[in-house]
Amino acid sequence: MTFIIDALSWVCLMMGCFLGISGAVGIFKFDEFYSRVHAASVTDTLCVFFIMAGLVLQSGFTLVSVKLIFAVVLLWLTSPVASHALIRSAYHTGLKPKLKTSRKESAKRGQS
Amino acid sequence: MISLELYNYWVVIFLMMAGFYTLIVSNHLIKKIVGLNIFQTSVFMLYISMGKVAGGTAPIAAEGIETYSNPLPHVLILTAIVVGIATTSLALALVIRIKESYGTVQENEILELDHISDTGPQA
Amino acid sequence: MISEHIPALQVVVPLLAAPICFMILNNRMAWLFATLVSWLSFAMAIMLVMEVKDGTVLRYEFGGWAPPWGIEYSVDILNAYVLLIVSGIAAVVFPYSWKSIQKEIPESHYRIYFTAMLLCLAGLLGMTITGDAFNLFVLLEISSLSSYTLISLGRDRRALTASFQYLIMGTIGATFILIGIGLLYALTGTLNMADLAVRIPPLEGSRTLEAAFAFLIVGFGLKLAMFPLHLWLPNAYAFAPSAVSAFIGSTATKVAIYALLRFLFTIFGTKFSFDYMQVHWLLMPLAVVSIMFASIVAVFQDGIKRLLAYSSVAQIGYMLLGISLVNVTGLTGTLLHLFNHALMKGGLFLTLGAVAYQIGNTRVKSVAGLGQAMPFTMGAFVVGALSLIGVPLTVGFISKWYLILATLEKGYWPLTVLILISSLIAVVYTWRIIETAYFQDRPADAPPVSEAPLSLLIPAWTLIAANLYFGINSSLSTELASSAATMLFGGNL
Amino acid sequence: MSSINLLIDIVLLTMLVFTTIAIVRSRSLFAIVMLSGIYSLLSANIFIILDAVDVAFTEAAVGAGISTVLMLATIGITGYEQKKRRTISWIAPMVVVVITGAVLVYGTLDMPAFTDPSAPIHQHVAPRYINDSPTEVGIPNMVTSVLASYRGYDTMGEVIVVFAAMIGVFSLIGIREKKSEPIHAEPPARPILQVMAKFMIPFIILFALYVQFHGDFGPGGGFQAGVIFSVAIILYTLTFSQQDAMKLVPPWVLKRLASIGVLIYGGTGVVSMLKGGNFLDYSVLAHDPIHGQHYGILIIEFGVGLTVACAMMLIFFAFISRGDKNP
Repeated sequence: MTFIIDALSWVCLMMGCFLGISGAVGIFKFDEFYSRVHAASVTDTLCVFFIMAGLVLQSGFTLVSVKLIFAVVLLWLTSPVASHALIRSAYHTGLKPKLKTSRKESAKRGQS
Repeated sequence: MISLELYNYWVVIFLMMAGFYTLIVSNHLIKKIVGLNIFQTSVFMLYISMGKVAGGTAPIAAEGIETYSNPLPHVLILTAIVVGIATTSLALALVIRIKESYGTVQENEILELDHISDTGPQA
Repeated sequence: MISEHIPALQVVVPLLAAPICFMILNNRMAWLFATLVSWLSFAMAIMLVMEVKDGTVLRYEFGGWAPPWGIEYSVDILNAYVLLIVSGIAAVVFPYSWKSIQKEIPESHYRIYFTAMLLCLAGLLGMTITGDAFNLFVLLEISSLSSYTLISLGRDRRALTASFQYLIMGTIGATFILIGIGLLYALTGTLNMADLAVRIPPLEGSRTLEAAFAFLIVGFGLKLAMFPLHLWLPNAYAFAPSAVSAFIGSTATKVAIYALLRFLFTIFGTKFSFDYMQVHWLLMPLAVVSIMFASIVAVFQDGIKRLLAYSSVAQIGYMLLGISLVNVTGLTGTLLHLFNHALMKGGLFLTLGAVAYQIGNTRVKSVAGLGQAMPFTMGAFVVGALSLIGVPLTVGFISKWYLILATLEKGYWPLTVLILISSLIAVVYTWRIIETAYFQDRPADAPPVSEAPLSLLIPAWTLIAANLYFGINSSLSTELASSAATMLFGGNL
Repeated sequence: MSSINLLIDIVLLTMLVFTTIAIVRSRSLFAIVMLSGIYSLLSANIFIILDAVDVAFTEAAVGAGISTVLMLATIGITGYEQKKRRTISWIAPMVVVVITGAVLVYGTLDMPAFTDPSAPIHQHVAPRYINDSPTEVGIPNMVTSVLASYRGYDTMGEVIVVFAAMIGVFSLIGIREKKSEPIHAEPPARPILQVMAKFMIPFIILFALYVQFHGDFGPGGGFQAGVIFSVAIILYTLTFSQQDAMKLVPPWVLKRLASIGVLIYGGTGVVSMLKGGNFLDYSVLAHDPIHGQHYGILIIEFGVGLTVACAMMLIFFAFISRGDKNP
């Protein structure tokens, strides 16, 4: 039983770490502000969930788990809103997203 | 006798000196304040490093725990952090006033303006 | 019952009076309240001096926890003496403030002014009285933060930059002190000063102790404006409101010197500080340079307040010189100069405040003809200037006399000459002002001036009269200073 | 220190070093301010690794929270970019810094090894706090008992420092009350933020209360609670408007309350003095010394929380009200 729980929690933790790291890679890879925020904020939510889930499995049915679940719920609410606020203020200060369209698409548009 | 046993202190000292350097060399008043913050925070880390005991836990009494880290540095640093934010907020308020009356927050420009008023009429 | 609590009340009363003062809506009431508190703390300081005069040491344990676990106040003859200076100056400056700030500070800021003054007073008193190294840091920050506020209240915009510069340098100093205290704590496991004094001597030779010593010296050096670290002082004193210059100029650096003395003599001990670290060979050249340099710079100043500020740097040099001679006479000279310099600079800044009240500024040129127009104010200034020079029958003479005796005792006659030369320079820079005031006519186009109001003159003359009184009858200050000096050198009273 | 902790410690220290270097080299003020917030958060993590949970809590709330907010408000007024300056000599500062650092490193050479339990720092005063405070003061969190009782006077000084800073900020940039109608009649709507803020604020306040009254048992106490409480109001101000927030908590009330908080702390000391103990000796407050300590700590922590919360809000209002004037 403990082995299964341990294994599950490790899988969760690994998933969380993967998502977190991929978000970080995204921040570095993308060349433009909005894509970067997108990469970070999308992965962030699930990353938090997986890591917290792994930790909840580790700590079992205790007060600590309750606190962790609270943290997850609050983070789920706040972190997308934080990203929203970030992008919103960037947009209002005049940073325009780069809307590059590929040649194929523009060709299509030209035909129609 | 020089060993890696003291690595934590040395890294903290490096951070401290980086903050101190920023504080002295910066021309921009806000960057000076940031340097000051880094300097102070590193001093806090020095204190907390001194309070750590191998195998200890946070100094909150609980069943079955024998070793605790030293609580006194924690108390001192709590106080020092508060002093730090107090100083920072006062410094920032001063910066705002300086900006309003000089129109700049670059130290060299302020000094030039002061020099002009030193030679001109004095209030 | 109340008397046993006096060491605590000495600081707690002004400390708690500050928020009360901030809540009082009426400006005049706030002023009366603050003045009352300052007189009360002066009275308590006198009581403390009376109690410790014979060498007893009063101890007060906060929270009922015995030191070194709890925080302790300990009052001996040295800090009672400094308490007397600080609260005495406060008791004169507070009543003076009301009239003086009316032309220098917007009315909306009166309450803030008195609150900050009370905080500054409490912080300085606390730094002096405390027997706990970390508590000293906390109270140092209280006094520093409130003095940054007070300096920034000056009318000129340069008050802001002066305050900012003071804030940066003062915080560096405080952080250095924090590092030094931390290293001491790491070495000994205690923060109580008396306990530190017991535990440090066996550690002689420890590099950590040497580093702690260096950081504390530099930290306090910044706070007391030791020569190359004095850059914050001239502008801070020059652009602060007059009453603030008088208060901070005559107390803040004194308390920092007291703290330095406490660390050098009591905590590290004379053996470590002077025999092992040889700190007097650092202090002496710095003292000499600061006396000469600051005196000469003072000669070329346009503003009288800035002139006096540079003169303060020079006077701090005298105090350091007294320490660096490492004998009882020299230290007595230092301690006397703490007292005497507070009296003369306090008096001079207060008279300048009266000048600023009447003519709006304090440039050397602007005082032309004031000798006739404001005879009492300028008369006070002349007496204060004489005291600054060190003319017999004033307090300045007494402390310089002790310093000269100490240099002769040691056989350092070049230092004797130096003191005499710098006194001559003091004649030069004060003469410029006196000459302008008495022997030049007021420009024809200048508006007529009259004598300053009594509420400014009485406090100013109180300090000036004290200059004369303690210059003629110096037994009280000399007695206290020499027994404090003997105590610091570990002798019996 | 266990090896995993060691590893985390080293990783965090490395990140700190990189952050610091980035701060030293960066020109953009916005980046510098954000990096200094990151620096604070990282150092809070270090504090956790080194067992200082209370300190970590405070550093995260203050260093990364309040101080970053205040700095952002300031650079909003002063401008985001540093101008190119004439080359100032960096040699003299570098020499000063290197000498200072060398003295410190020299000083550490004789220090006992990091985490050595036999170091003198752990021998003299600290054992009593660790062994006896749970019975003498009667609360498990030793940091709280040292902070509030053994060294309660220092903490009173700390509250006064906050009060002094509030006085200073107030004197310098006071709060500008806008009597006329705001120039932008209708601020751009921010429905998502406002709904979320309305939802979050009760939780934040609840958390502040928890931290306030649970400080005896876990990390936390009046200072942290005060900061968190003020964060709730700061959030409200940022998502709605300053006028709304100042209608909710008018500055004149905050001013009184901040003073009252200090007086509650000092008053506790005075009461214990009147009851025959020394200043801040809580043992005399009740028949049983332990109960007395409990009451005393509860009351003074409340005073701390009150002053800190009000002072932080006032300071924030002052900064924000300046910002609106010159956009």
